Amino acid sequence: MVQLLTPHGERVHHPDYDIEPTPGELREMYRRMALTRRVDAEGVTLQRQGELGLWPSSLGQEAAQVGSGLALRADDHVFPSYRDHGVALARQVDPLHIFRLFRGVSHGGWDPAEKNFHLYTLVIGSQVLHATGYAMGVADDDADSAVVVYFGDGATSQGDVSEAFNFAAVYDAPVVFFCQNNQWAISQGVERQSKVPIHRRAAGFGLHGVRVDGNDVLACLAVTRAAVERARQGREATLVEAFTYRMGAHTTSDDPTRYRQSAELTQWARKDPIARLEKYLLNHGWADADFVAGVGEEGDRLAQHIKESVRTMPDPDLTEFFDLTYAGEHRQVTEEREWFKEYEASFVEGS
Amino acid sequence: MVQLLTPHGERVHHPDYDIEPTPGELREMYRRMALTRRVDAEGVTLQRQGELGLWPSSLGQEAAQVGSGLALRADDHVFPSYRDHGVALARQVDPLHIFRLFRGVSHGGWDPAEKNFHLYTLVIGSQVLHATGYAMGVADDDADSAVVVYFGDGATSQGDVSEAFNFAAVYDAPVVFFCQNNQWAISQGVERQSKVPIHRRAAGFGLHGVRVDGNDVLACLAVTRAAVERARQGREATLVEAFTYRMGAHTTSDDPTRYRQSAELTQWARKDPIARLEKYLLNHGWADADFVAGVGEEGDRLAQHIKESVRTMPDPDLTEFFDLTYAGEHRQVTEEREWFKEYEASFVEGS
Amino acid sequence: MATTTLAKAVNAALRAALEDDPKVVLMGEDIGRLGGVFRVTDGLQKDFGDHRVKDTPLAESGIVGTAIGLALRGYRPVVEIQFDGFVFPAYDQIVTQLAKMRARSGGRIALPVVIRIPYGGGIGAVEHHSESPEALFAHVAGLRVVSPSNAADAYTMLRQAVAGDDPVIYLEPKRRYYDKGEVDPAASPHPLHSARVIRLGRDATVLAYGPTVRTALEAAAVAEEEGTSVEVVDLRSVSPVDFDTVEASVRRTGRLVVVHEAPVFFGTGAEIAAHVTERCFDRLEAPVLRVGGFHMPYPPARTEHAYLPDLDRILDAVERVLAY
Amino acid sequence: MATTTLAKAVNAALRAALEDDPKVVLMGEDIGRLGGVFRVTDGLQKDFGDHRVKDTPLAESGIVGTAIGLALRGYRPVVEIQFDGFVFPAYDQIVTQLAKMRARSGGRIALPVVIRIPYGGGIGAVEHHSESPEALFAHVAGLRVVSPSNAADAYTMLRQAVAGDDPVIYLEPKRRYYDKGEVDPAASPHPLHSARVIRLGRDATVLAYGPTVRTALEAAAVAEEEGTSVEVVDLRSVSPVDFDTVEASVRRTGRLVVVHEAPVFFGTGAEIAAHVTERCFDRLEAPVLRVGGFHMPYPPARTEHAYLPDLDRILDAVERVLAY
Ligand SMILES: Cc1ncc(C[n+]2csc(CCOP(=O)(O)OP(=O)(O)O)c2C)c(N)n1
Ligand SMILES: Cc1ncc(C[n+]2csc(CCOP(=O)(O)OP(=O)(O)O)c2C)c(N)n1
Ligand SMILES: [Mg+2]
Ligand SMILES: [Mg+2]
Repeated sequence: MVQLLTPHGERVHHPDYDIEPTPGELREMYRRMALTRRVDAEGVTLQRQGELGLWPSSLGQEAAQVGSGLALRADDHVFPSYRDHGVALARQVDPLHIFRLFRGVSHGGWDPAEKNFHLYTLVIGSQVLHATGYAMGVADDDADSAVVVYFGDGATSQGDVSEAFNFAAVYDAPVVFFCQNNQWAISQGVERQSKVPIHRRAAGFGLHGVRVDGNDVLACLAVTRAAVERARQGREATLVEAFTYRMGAHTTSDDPTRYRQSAELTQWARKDPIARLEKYLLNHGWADADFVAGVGEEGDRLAQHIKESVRTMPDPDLTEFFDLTYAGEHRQVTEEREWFKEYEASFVEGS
Repeated sequence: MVQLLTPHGERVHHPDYDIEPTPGELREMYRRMALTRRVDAEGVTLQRQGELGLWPSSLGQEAAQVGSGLALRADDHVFPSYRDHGVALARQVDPLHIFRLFRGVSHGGWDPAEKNFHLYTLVIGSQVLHATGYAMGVADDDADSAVVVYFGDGATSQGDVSEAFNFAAVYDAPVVFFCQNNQWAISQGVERQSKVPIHRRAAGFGLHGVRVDGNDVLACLAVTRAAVERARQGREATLVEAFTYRMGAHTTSDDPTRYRQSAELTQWARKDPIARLEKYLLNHGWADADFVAGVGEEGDRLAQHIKESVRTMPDPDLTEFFDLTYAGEHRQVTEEREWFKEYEASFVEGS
Repeated sequence: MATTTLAKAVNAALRAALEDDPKVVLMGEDIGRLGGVFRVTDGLQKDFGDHRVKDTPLAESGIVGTAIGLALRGYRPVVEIQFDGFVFPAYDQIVTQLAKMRARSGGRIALPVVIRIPYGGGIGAVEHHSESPEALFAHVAGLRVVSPSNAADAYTMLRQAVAGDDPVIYLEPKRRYYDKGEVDPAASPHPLHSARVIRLGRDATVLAYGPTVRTALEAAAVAEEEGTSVEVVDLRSVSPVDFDTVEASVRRTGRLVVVHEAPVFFGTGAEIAAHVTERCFDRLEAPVLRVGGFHMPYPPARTEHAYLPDLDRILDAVERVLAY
Repeated sequence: MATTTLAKAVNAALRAALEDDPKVVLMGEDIGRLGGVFRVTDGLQKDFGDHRVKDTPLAESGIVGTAIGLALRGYRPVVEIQFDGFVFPAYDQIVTQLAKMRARSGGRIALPVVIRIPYGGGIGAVEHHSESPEALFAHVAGLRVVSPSNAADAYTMLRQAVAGDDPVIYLEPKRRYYDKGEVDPAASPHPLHSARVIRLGRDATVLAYGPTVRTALEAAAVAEEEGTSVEVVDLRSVSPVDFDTVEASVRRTGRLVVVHEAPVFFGTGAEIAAHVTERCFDRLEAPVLRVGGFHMPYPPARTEHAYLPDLDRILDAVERVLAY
């Protein structure tokens, strides 16, 4: 397992994956992780307050998401799953998009092209094939962008994910398969998804496979950067297994006390990704209490903005949705839309 | 690649997979392979004569099929694909069943329980999950049978096959995944299905993986026997890649001259599975020309029997099929069946 | 068992099936310690062990494919698909294998596999968690497709589905999971394939199943206040359809409205309307009207109240068949 | 181009699309050197290279899933599924992703993916090679579902499907692959979604699409000899359905018979019958009758002549609507 920063905030070295970020870069990593955590907490709160239908928490996975997200260029393309708020923040995607989805006012109507950040995908594993196809297109274009796709340990059981591994290998597609093994797929421990460590699956398909400490933002950055370079230059695909932990419930609908022990949480809390970077920064004098407090305040402001925006998000009218299904005209849609409009209007008249 | 008998009919040894069949056993292997080849040739002929709709030839794969088939006990269960005539003959399944299927009078209506030989499956890869589930049931029953499932190199690309590998590993199912890598999936060479040798896929799922010379009946027997024992005793699953070659067309509908070179065939013809066992038997005096001729005559008699039976197979009446769909009554079926009977009768009356 | 929720009735039926027949096994994602995301299998793994109540890898094709294998071995698997929108990875195994294997074998093989799917909308969920795929199964020969609308049916229909020798798609109306009703395990059940007239009426028949049955009953009650006598039929089984019961009702009332959550286009209502019209052409005072979902992906939660057929939409259709 | 077969018309349309738009790519099993099992893509890989005509691994979900990715990258993939019965491993990608992604994105993303499927029976094939899955796609919003019945339509409809920005399930009637017809690439085409009256008649309308159109025309010719004037409508598009054209015909003739190979139960005929009856209730002299496959898995080849709707079955239905 590749590690560059221990849980105690000590820097260790690795023969293949060493990087030396500047203090400024390190602070930026810290900032994005802290903002991710704050935004995520706001998601949980807003759901509890009834403002959101659901919230899948990214708590504990900030290093994996931000570290890998920061390894990318603007022209690289990201295919997220549904818990990848940290990747979104690393890509500077407006978090409100994500809140719209979980509030139930859209299914994720942001423009993927804007930040090269595709829509969240809820059917486990589907996006892994889309990313692979996209990467095949990148290769056909002779472009040197890379594609990174995010999915969980549970997703590795889906046939689609294996098919994607195989297509990527067979077509030499420049894709990085970034698996956040957070040890759980709802209530199922990872041993229910794979008998052997997940990164080992790579070799059987002809991919590179590597396991990285998913709570170590430096290692996640380094390993993803290497994988992205391999994709870019060698047209070789990599499976990264980021070994991390889902500190929260699966989603706000879940009750993890039914299936896991608090001891496990305590143990993983000691490996917290933000705390360890904070220690590292403070120990080296690359950041001080003011900096930490400043990031905290920025997070609070962002959370406040989100809260206010979410609370005032207007409910959409169903009428808008009739015309989103097809690019061209579809007679049944037209007929139903017209009927619906008249039907709705009849209430207004009647009232 | 495990090999016990070279293309020249010389016996070689292998540290892990050595077996010493008696001359009688060797002759029986030869016999089943030769009968398989003869029956298969009859299939091709009958199709050309318009007696069958289609025939997928097993030519060249006799060692893989007969060797693995003979490794099993009567209570072991086989899930074949659609080209596994040699496995059927090794299990003493009546070949007429297979001819009924390819004549188009049934979809394969034999009783799987009779010889523990499941129906042929045409949707690539589906049966690999069925076999795995069956093996899970064997384990739940605390029985010590094993399950062997057959599929091709092309099938390994299907998500279902990867899912089956994973279920087998996770549930410790006593199953042997027997992949006949015959180098082709219709017109696609195996490099289109996998960037790396197929047996390597095993390790990534936590299975044993082994490549065997699929044209060497001894090696196929030995490797399958070991895999079956591992399943039986250790509840561990194995992926066997039998490296062989499809000497014929994909099916009688196919024209392989469009996509492969005759040089390849010439090269593989030198590795013929039957010729090498014949040499081995003759060289050691364990069989003589009379024996070989006798087997040839037996094959001709069997082929003759098949030809006559096939030609006189009555066409079924559609009426029979209405009641095969459900075990219980289904109102739409009843209604349609009654309508159809009346409708058919109206012609008889009217004529 | 007296009064209980629909979800608990399903749990009771599973428990009773596990007790009565050692060959019954449950399979699905998170059905063990968690008891399923709706707690429908709560307590069953604890009491029957993890061989009889199998938590599975996250792979629906794998679940159904191995369930078929277990059925071939003599087991009676009851599979849980976590949400309606997640059944499609298993669609190939269901359509090409589960549905066809009996016919393929010349009627020799029985495949007693039940696939339980919490389905339908109205719970404020995200995408893929509110769909109604029944028509996509009913068109496929070899499957039975049923949906209870209340706790008592949930219990008896699941017992019947598990006991039968055919594959059954068992659709659980998730927004009715907490509706309560009387369940009497000893009551002699109606046949699994039968529809039931659950409210008598003279002027028009409203046919519904699963989650829309309650809405149909509410609409009938409102209609009564307004002087219209509406008969309500709970279809219960989508494949087969018990046309005897449906036609008898239509012959009495002369008017039919079919209600379901699934999109109208190519939906269950189409088959009902086509068949009933063929059989009752001269008795129909008005064309059969269909009330259902629109031809669009199920929309975001905050619009679903407008998407789902509600009391007003049903009453509107009843008015239209009456005014015809 | 003059007279050519339906299969060659498809080939010509693919060639023209590849020539006209560098973003068009073909994907599928064996479509390259082999030219597909029906030789429909013959010669295209040779002329356009293996990046534009991609032989794929044997994995339908992978093919459609990566085609979606290619479409997101700006390509216009045209996917070949080898046979109707093998589309189901891709069903999840088609239904939950391809069909829904545009709506999911708020209408931002276009997914111009065409999925070509040789479909239907009558060629004496083994299991899974003779199916008609159109209803299973038409019920799903976000897809267009079309099927040409002749060479000219095969050409123009495929060009339109590839040029459009919506996903299209393009169903090729495989038993008509070798039927010949005039193809004029320069002719101004009818809209992709339009039905066409291809034979005028007075007494009854027979509606068909894909492989059954020729049978319907043959039936109409025989009926004429017997003194019955049958109008024939080629539906061409199953989603959307061009009800304007269908209803106009029914208003003229007062009687409708719908013919398709797919099972009748929950099939296309149900939607047509339900909708037409709703719109033309007072003009119908008889209930709409449906002629199609039975509710059973497609049977073995030596019984398919009895399974498939043929001239006699159509004439029988025409007689019944006339005698009503
Ligand atoms: C095809 C499919 N099946 C089931 C589900 C329900 N489901 C949502 S999340 C989840 C667990 C996913 O686990 P993992 O892949 O490890 O990702 P994580 O939630 O841990 O980030 C399940 C079963 C789904 N969304 N899609
Ligand atoms: C799901 C599915 N897709 C496509 C096909 C069509 N098809 C039949 S055989 C075949 C090739 C199979 O190759 P392989 O698995 O190597 O087996 P082999 O024919 O070589 O024995 C294909 C593509 C099919 N039967 N099922
Ligand atoms: Mg996880
Ligand atoms: Mg092969």
